[in-house]
Amino acid sequence: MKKTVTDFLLIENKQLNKDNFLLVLQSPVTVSDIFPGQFINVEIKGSPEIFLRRPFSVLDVDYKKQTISLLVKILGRGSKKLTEAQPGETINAIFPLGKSFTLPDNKDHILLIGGGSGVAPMLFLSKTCQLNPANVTVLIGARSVSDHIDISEYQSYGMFYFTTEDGSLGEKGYVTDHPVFSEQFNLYNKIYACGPDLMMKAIGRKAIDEEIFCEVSLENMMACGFGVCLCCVEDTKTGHKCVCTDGPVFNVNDLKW
Amino acid sequence: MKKTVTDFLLIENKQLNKDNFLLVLQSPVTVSDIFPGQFINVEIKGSPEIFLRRPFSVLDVDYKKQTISLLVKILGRGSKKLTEAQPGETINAIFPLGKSFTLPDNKDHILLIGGGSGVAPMLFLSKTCQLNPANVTVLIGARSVSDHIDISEYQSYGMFYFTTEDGSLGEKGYVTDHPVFSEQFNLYNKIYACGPDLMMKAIGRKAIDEEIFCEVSLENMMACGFGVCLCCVEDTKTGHKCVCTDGPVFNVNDLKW
Amino acid sequence: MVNLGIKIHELDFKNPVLTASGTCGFGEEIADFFDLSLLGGIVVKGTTLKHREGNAYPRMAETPSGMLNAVGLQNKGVDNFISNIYPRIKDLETHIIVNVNGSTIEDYVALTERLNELEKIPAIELNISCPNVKEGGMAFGISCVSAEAVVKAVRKAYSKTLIVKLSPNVTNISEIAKAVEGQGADSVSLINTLLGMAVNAESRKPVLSTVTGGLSGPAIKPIALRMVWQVYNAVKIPVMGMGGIMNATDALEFMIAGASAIQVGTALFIDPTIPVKIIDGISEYMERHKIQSVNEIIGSLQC
Amino acid sequence: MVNLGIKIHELDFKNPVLTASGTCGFGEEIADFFDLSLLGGIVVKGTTLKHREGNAYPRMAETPSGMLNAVGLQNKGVDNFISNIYPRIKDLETHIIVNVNGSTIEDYVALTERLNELEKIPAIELNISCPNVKEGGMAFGISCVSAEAVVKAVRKAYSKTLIVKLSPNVTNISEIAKAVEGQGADSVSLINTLLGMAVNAESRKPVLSTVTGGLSGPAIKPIALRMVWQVYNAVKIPVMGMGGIMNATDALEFMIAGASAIQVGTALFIDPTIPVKIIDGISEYMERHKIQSVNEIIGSLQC
Ligand SMILES: Cc1cc2nc3c(=O)[nH]c(=O)nc-3n(C[C@H](O)[C@H](O)[C@H](O)COP(=O)(O)OP(=O)(O)OC[C@H]3O[C@@H](n4cnc5c(N)ncnc54)[C@H](O)[C@@H]3O)c2cc1C
Ligand SMILES: Cc1cc2nc3c(=O)[nH]c(=O)nc-3n(C[C@H](O)[C@H](O)[C@H](O)COP(=O)(O)OP(=O)(O)OC[C@H]3O[C@@H](n4cnc5c(N)ncnc54)[C@H](O)[C@@H]3O)c2cc1C
Ligand SMILES: Cc1cc2nc3c(=O)[nH]c(=O)nc-3n(C[C@H](O)[C@H](O)[C@H](O)COP(=O)(O)O)c2cc1C
Ligand SMILES: Cc1cc2nc3c(=O)[nH]c(=O)nc-3n(C[C@H](O)[C@H](O)[C@H](O)COP(=O)(O)O)c2cc1C
Ligand code: FES
Ligand code: FES
Repeated sequence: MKKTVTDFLLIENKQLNKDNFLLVLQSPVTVSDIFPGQFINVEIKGSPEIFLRRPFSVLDVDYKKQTISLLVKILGRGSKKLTEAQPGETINAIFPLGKSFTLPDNKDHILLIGGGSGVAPMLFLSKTCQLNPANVTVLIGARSVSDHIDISEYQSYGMFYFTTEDGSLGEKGYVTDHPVFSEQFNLYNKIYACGPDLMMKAIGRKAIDEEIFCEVSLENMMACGFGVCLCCVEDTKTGHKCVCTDGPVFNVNDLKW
Repeated sequence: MKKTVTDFLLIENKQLNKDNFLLVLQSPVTVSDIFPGQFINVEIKGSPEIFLRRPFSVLDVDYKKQTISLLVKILGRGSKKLTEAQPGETINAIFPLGKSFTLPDNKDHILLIGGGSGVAPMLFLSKTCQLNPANVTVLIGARSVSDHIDISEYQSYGMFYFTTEDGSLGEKGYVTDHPVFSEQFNLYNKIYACGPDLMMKAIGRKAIDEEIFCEVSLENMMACGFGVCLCCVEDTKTGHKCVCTDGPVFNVNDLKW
Repeated sequence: MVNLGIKIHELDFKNPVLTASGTCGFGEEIADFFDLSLLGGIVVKGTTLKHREGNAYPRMAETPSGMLNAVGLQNKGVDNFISNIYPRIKDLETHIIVNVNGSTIEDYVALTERLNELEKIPAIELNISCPNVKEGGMAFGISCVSAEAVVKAVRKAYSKTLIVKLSPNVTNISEIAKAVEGQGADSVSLINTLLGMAVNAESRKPVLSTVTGGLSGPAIKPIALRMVWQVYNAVKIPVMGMGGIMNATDALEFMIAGASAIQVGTALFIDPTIPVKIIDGISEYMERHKIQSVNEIIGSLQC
Repeated sequence: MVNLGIKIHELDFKNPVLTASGTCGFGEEIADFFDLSLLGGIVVKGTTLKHREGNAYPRMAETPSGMLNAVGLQNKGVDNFISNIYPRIKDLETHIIVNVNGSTIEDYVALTERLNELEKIPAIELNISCPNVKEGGMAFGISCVSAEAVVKAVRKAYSKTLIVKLSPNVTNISEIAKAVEGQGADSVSLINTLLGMAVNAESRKPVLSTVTGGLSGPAIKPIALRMVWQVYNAVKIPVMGMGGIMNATDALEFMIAGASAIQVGTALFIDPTIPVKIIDGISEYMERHKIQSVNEIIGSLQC
């Protein structure tokens, strides 16, 4: 669909745990063709310190209800302010933005790895690709069980595994410490990841080494989100590419990792 | 009392008519000795366009309940935003600021003239001076009856007269068109005024001509409100004076009117 | 109906609202948001003779009411512009102006000569004020001598409307404006970004890969407005104003201070439809103030 | 306990947080809000040899994340300072620094000589950067030649700590800083306000009586930070940084970029207790980062 600047209506703002919120936005315009990895760029009002919009990955779309949901993790002033918005408020956003993940097909065995708010596009991907759940493995990392978000809604789309840094849920350590990653990596023919830089680099490098298809979604800082400012660039093998338009999803083979 | 930077609790925000709101602020510190003409300098959050505080005259003080009330008229972005505040919100203000009117005593016959939000210090004065109501005349000007605020709470402190530009309440025209002003001015030995510049100048000049004591409360634009920036100056016979500390109340004989 | 048309040198603009270089790509990137033919003009991305990768990431820092950028003129070079982009945008019904950059006078001239051949490019904006490149850029724009030299050389190579974009990082911008007017510039545009910096106190590192970058957005509006007014009073050629314009009121302030046209930059990142809102807002203002032609507003400051 | 003490030339400050000239009166005006002895120092209102009425009202315009002022050095002159104000503030347990202004070099010198006699004034801040006066002021601070001349003359007349306050309205602030260092300045403070302007679009008039005024507040922080960093790298004398500091993080950014001390200006209008919050915030930061002495922070930018 065409990019638009749209006034959404915030219809739900649910605190999932200490730092994570689920926001559901009702669209006044018809929402169509939104794919996992795409994002929307949200205006955050009410603070003189916030000048630019903030990009958020689409967590889910309900085409019937014409809603888009976001997973917002409090990191700084913008995300904090956004989570204080009340249902009934208008939230202006530019959408849809960015390129999506390459959707797998039913011959594929896929591994989705999400860390922090990077879980959002992974959950959306698990739901969108509609594969045999046995062929979909989702590995989710968090600091602690209290940072972990409830994924029961997505449970049926794949097999879920967890790591926490303190061992309070699933395997103790990082996602890269989990056997799914350390021992079974080459059982998959497509790897998808979104999360902190270090995590994505570790995954990407392993995928490159083992010559497995791997796409990651980057979160470079953006000014515009639609390809005009050239601020969000990632240094790729073919030069500086805009994360907002050439990405945020990149094949790790194209990156200088 | 000492000036402080205080977090008040907004306990009431009542829309009086289209543009006027009554705000009641609960003080966490003991409020004492606030006099008519004094003001508080309010921080207005939530808009990147509002950098400075906005001064508002004290409309009333309840020393028992430790509350201060303000009459806020929507004029621009700051006043607009302030009137959107919800009871329960914190409102930060610096107070008390400025010098008050010279209080009349019970030998005096006083005329109080208020225009627009300038009504606030006039009502507070009528209540504070506790004179024989027969000696207190209050003349209030507004654009139309719909801009006029209900003064019934103050009715017993004096005799009230009204003008409206469209004649929808009281005399048609400006306060200066009212017989109290045009015909009975010299029945009073003390005149007090607050309102638009032109109104105050007309009143002040007449008082100077007829050699009647007259004090006006000015509303020059302020940056600090407590005497450090020297932005709010009024050109007086003894040089530039700060409206925030030497005023806002001035005897018209000291002004270059 | 009010008349929004203005003239820069011999070039007629349907209205005084353009989008600023480096903030609107080649126009195409914002075509989803509104009909580009509504614009007075589009000043496309800074172009150089050769392909440039620009500076390393991070290139951006948010600041109070503004932002710093350190893009460093990333672009694919003039050949790519001529072969791939120009054919796609040349028939847009608005003026396409190319922002011209170089490290040496020879670069500027060589690039200009190429652009001079393009029928549907009626004007160039000579950028002698980019603060984000190591060589050339702002260095040309901060002294009268070097500004004169580059404008003189480019003027010989360019026969159409020559707009020179000035740097605000100078003691006396009027002098520079007069210097470039003296060498045949048809118009000056100002301001480019102010040199600024951001520090991350926790890591004790600069936020930008280049340490310093260019400040833009509403934060700089008062400085831009002052410079437009100073330059308007110093030169006879028309002035294009920019710097922090977010809405029609801002745009009108620049025109009242002396700008014949204005450019919208950073505001596009906040809302790419702002130029259209500005055009509508100017019309509304003119109707309210019973002003027939927008030209009556230009330089109408009473002081 | 962390050590907040810093040194400017031979003068020890209990902490690096001062209040800026023209924004804190003579200290007395803010004494209601906190104990002034908590401050590293107070730079009092700009003082001149003779009484000055300053500019006409309006003198102020609110701008995005900042404000313009056009006060024009309103003050009662040095005699009044010495007879009426000095006796009242001289025993405050913090350094009182007088901000010195003149229209001619002779004025600066005559004023300095008077201040040199005052035992409890350990330093002056020579303001060669006021943008709001018709004569002198910023004119001295925008060329090396005139900056050198005034500093040279004042240096002869003043035996204590001489801080020179620089104007940001220049092409190359490092050059000016080096020039005044060469004439014996003990420290430089920067930045003074940037020259800006505000227009009322409805009335088509300037907002300020003087048309242009000085821009201050968070809007200018990125520019101030860049200049402090440039000057720190150009001179050996200590730098006092200011421009838009609103909180401890801002203050730390300036110190990391090279400021030995910082001054809080416009922020006082928003909240006069900010200096105390900054002092506390710097301590908290040092504890968190296990930094013993605040001197370790100065110029610690890694780039
Ligand atoms: C394509 C994309 C998709 C995203 N999806 C999500 C999402 O689904 N959920 C979610 O919670 N967040 C997401 N983010 C991140 C989000 O946009 C904000 O960057 C984040 O919320 C921090 O903003 P803030 O205003 O709270 O932090 P700020 O106050 O601006 O900054 C706090 C700290 O974080 C750093 N920082 C800010 N933004 C970034 C960034 N993008 N990269 C690295 N460091 C940064 C700052 O330098 C600062 O140190 C996404 C970002 C991108 C680019
Ligand atoms: C001592 C004092 C007491 C005051 N008491 C009250 C009161 O009791 N009730 C009340 O409603 N208001 C009062 N005011 C006015 C109030 O402080 C604000 O100025 C007013 O609300 C406008 O602010 P704004 O942000 O809404 O307007 P802005 O958006 O800042 O400005 C809107 C327009 O009004 C003009 N303007 C703003 N402030 C002033 C001013 N002070 N003088 C002249 N023009 C101005 C601006 O130039 C602009 O054109 C008082 C002001 C002072 C100085
Ligand atoms: C991200 C970014 C990139 C820019 N690139 C260019 C450029 O290539 N050439 C140029 O002349 N100006 C460039 N500019 C400057 C703008 O065109 C404009 O002069 C400046 O940003 C001030 O206007 P604004 O505050 O409206 O953005 C750029 C500005 C930004 C923010
Ligand atoms: C209202 C006002 C008055 C000022 N007066 C003076 C002055 O008399 N002398 C001086 O050197 N600087 C003066 N300044 C400049 C400040 O000291 C400071 O350099 C500048 O405002 C930048 O810092 P800030 O952004 O923290 O305010 C004044 C600033 C303001 C806002
Ligand atoms: S954020 Fe502007 S180009 Fe990507
Ligand atoms: S408002 Fe600052 S001195 Fe009056």
